[in-house]
Amino acid sequence: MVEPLLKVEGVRAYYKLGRVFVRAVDGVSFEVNEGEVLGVVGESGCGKSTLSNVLMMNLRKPLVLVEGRVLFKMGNGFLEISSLGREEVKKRLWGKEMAVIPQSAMNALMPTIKVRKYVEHLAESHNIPKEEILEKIRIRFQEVGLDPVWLERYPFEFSGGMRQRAVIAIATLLNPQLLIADEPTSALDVVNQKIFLKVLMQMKKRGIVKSIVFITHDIATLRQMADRMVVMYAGKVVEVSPLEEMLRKPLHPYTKGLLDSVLTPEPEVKDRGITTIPGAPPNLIDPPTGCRFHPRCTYAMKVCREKEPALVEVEKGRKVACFLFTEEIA
Amino acid sequence: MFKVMFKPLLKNRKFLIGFSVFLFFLVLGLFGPIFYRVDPTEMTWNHEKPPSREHPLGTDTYGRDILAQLIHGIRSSLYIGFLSAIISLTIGTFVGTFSAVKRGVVDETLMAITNIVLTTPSILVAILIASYMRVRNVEMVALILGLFQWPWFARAIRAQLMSVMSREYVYLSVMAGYSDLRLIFEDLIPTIATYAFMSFVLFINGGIMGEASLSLIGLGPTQGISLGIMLQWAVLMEAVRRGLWWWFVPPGVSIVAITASLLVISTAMDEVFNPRLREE
Amino acid sequence: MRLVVRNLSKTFSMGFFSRRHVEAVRDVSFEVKGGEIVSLVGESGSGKTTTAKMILRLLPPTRGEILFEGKDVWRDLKEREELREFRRKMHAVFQDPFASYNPFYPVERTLWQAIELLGEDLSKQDKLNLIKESLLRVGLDPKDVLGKYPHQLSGGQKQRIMIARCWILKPLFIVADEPTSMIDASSRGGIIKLLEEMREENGTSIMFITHDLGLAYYVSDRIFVMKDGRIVEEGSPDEIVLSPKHEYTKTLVSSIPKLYKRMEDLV
Amino acid sequence: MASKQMLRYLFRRFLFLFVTYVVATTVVFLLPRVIPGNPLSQLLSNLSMVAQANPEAIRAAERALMEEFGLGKPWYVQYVEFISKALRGDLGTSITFYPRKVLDLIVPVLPWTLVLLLPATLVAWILGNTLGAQAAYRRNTWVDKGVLTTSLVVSQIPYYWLGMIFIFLFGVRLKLLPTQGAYSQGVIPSLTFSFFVDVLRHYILPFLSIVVSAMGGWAIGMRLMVIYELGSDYVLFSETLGVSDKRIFKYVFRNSLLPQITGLALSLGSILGGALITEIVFNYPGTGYLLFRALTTLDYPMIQGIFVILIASVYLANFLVDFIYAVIDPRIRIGQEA
Repeated sequence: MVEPLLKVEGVRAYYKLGRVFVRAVDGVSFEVNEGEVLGVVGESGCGKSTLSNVLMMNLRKPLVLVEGRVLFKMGNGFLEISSLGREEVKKRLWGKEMAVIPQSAMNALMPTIKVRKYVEHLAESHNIPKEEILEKIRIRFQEVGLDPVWLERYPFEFSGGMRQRAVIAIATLLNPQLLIADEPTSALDVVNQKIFLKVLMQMKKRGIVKSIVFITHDIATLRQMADRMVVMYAGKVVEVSPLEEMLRKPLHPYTKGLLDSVLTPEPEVKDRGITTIPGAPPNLIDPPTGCRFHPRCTYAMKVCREKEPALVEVEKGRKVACFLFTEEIA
Repeated sequence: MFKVMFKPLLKNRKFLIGFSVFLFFLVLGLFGPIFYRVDPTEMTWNHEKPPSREHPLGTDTYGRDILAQLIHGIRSSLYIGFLSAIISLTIGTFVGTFSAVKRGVVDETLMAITNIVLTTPSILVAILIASYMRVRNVEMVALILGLFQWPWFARAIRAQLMSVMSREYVYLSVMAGYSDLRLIFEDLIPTIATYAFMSFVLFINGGIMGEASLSLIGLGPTQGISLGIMLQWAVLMEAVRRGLWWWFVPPGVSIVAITASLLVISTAMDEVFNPRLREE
Repeated sequence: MRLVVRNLSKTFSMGFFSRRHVEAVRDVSFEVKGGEIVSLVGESGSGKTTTAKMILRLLPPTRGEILFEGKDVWRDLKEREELREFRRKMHAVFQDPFASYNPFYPVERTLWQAIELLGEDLSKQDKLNLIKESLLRVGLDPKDVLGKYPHQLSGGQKQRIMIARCWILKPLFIVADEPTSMIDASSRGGIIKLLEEMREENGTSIMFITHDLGLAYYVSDRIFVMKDGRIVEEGSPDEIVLSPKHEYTKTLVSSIPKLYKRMEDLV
Repeated sequence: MASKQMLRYLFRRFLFLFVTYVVATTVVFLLPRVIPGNPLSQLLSNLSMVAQANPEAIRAAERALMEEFGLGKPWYVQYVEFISKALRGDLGTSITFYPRKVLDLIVPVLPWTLVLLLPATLVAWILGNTLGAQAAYRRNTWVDKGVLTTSLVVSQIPYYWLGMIFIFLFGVRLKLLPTQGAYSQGVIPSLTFSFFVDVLRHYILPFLSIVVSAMGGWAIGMRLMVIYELGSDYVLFSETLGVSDKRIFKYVFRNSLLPQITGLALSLGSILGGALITEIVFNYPGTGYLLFRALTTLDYPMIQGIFVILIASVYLANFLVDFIYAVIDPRIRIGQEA
């Protein structure tokens, strides 16, 4: 059955700015299962990028872990990576067990050395023989559709799409189990976006990476590849659902609002029309009481203003944090 | 608008320290002569005396009071600094703005000139010019120094303006029927104001340093007194090797204190206004 | 015809000693009727924004003509008053809501500019009322907006104020340069609706400049697809999206991720 | 290694510096002729006023001056003569040391300036950059704050004033080191060990005053560059890949150093200016000292000659720095704007 690879349990990660806290990730729990593509979706400023740092335990001040645990499967058990220091996690997991494809792959490669040199340095940092890794990167480059002669070039000689592919090849070089992609396609044109998605899915199909967490605001992109979706709003997870079921019947009003605002060139979209969620995401220094979505929610009830809804399983494999569902059950 | 600009500065400790030190010297230069009424050129029989009650900072070879010289020296050094800074700022703003607005051949020509002046060792050319002038008043020295400081500022202003002018709010002002002049005053100048102010501070710095260098080799103002001229006299009279520390230490300390405080001011402003340096 | 563009070209020259020429726009021609919504679709570097700037009289073309209401935008507007008239009738909403506001002024400056451009003899109070009305019209509470500086408002709010500016002017033509690409998806629909209402109420023609074929498909009467400075295909949204002819349009349509269909060739 | 793009870049730089040099020498030529009050004719009348001393020598100097500056001929003839002479290495005849040639006087003093200036500049650059990078790496620790504060003050100390302080402290008070000259008076330069030691002892104070006060500026600049670089995408990506901190720091150091190289080229002029004045304070027999004597005696041919050479060496050094930059930065070597 499905085994979790990474577990996030009640994590609160805040940015400490002087005396106030920005509650970017505020009480979040979910799992990343082995062999799945998990989509994380939400608008800007809802805490998705912070979440990617939390998954890696890449915490640098002013970002601090206030509460909760992050567990990563190592061998037969789980390693509580949130109890380790950043240096420790870096040494034991980064690159080898988990890797990131960053938002701006354009400038992600060290600009003034050749790509081959960079790969050699990577090997050196992980105490892997150079020859072995060079052999591997040559194959990996071919797999992502780059001629290995490009290893002898500098990153600035690559085009945007090629750079993005080189970044995938390097990020997956040590066969990390978990790959976190944080808005990786936003700087690419649509043709290169598609190539990128193909390459990414091949990495998973070939078993080079086990699971992928794909963080984006673009539901249409996630729709192409995600198995399950995590919907974030104002630092909270409001819904976790398998993709198809979420598309067919979104539970949380925010999820519905997001889906109804997607604009793709399809006749169905034209027939459906486009809706707007009134208002704007709240300031995370002083978020609304109760359900954080209630000021923008058309279904808001009295209880929504007063109590915070918990994330509860309402159907098999579907969780939602909304009183429209939980009050009935309770 | 200025409230938005300066409020965060007043919270920055570096800025406050730098500003206080500079203010101290500014006040000393401006009002010192009113309170310390000793003629810096008056010769007495007290030759080369160390600091005493009568002469708080001692006297030089001709028995002239060092403190009086210092106060007057600070005054004219600051004056030269300000004047040369205004000259540099004016030339730099003019060249940078003209380049950015006119583009094309005008831009390329102006930038070629700017690069030539930038690569030219300015202090050497200043020495050369000054050497041909038999009489040099304070203003001429400021002019010589101001003539060569502007290139990096002009380049920065040009780059900033070019980036501002492709920003949407400038288009929107154009589309609201603004004249070029109004556009410059309402949209362009405020954008470059903080940078210009920081540069102005560094220009003063350069002017004071430049004056000291010129004066030390005997090419400073031919009349009056400045911090550089004090140092020149000290060198000529071998004050250093004869151990007359009260003669050459105060002007040097003043130069360093004034210029360092100005540098601290501009560094602090950079920290406050430059988003890449902000510590969140 | 409200807008006629004929053989429009723009070449940028760079370098002093060795001149390089970049042809950003090559021989572009199209027409826009009164009350029509069209879209100029292309990737970055396709020349769509350059085209928009030339139409808005912000960037002089190298060749070709732009006729707005029968007058050549670059040759016929000699008098100051003629130019102001043009600015009133042809307006724009830009992509970046942050760059659309000078950070040194409160956001309503952009509305005062519009009122000034209008040139009507109103009392200060009337003008203020007009500003408030325009804000209400675009769904903003004047209390939340007036006196605020750009960094204090969200992207969606700022974009709405831009439309309030257009509402004050009631132009015949609006160039909307990626008006929704930098704001959250959840507020995109509102902006589009407001622009559509401008057309319903005043017969305004709107030209969307966008890389987002989804947006173009949704809002337009006609779509022009641009690539490398040329218009490679033109047609109704259904023609472009459902039966593209040009090779580029085909690749473009097939590469865009859809919501109701999963790409088959991905895995 | 040397690609076509790199050669093209170097050729462009060379051309630019050459044009700049022509402009600069033209300015050197024009200055005495356009400055109000015509300093040259004034010098002539000064000479004739004090002519009672040695009328013969004065007249010779007067002739030399007329000859040197080609006074009386149309300006363009003067200009062509000036340029063609300069190209032949003829910088004219000194007035003070008449009839010795200017070039013959400059050549023996140049090595002293080079020996002082080059090592001091390089050492200051290397130390300053290392210090600045270390400070940035430990941002907001007391190391950083200490380095920054000290650098802010030290960078504003004129070389020559620091020299004065050093002379006073180490020479006059502590009597550790000699206070002036390049070697002890009365000693005849020779290739012996004792002479070498003597020169070294004289060298320390002027060298240190330049190194210490020049270091601060580099440290400040480098600190800023490293802070910028530490936030860049490639650093963040390398971290998440588990690249070692040591390696990442090397990356950052290398990339931050590139703008500092350009900075070195741009500040060569002012470093030279400062060093010349430092020579004067130390009575160090270099170009600065020669220039100082020429200035006090209004020896215009000598002044002109010194400047033609100094400016040329600044541009030459500039070109060298450009060359090094092109070798180090692949973006220039391969032909992409940095």
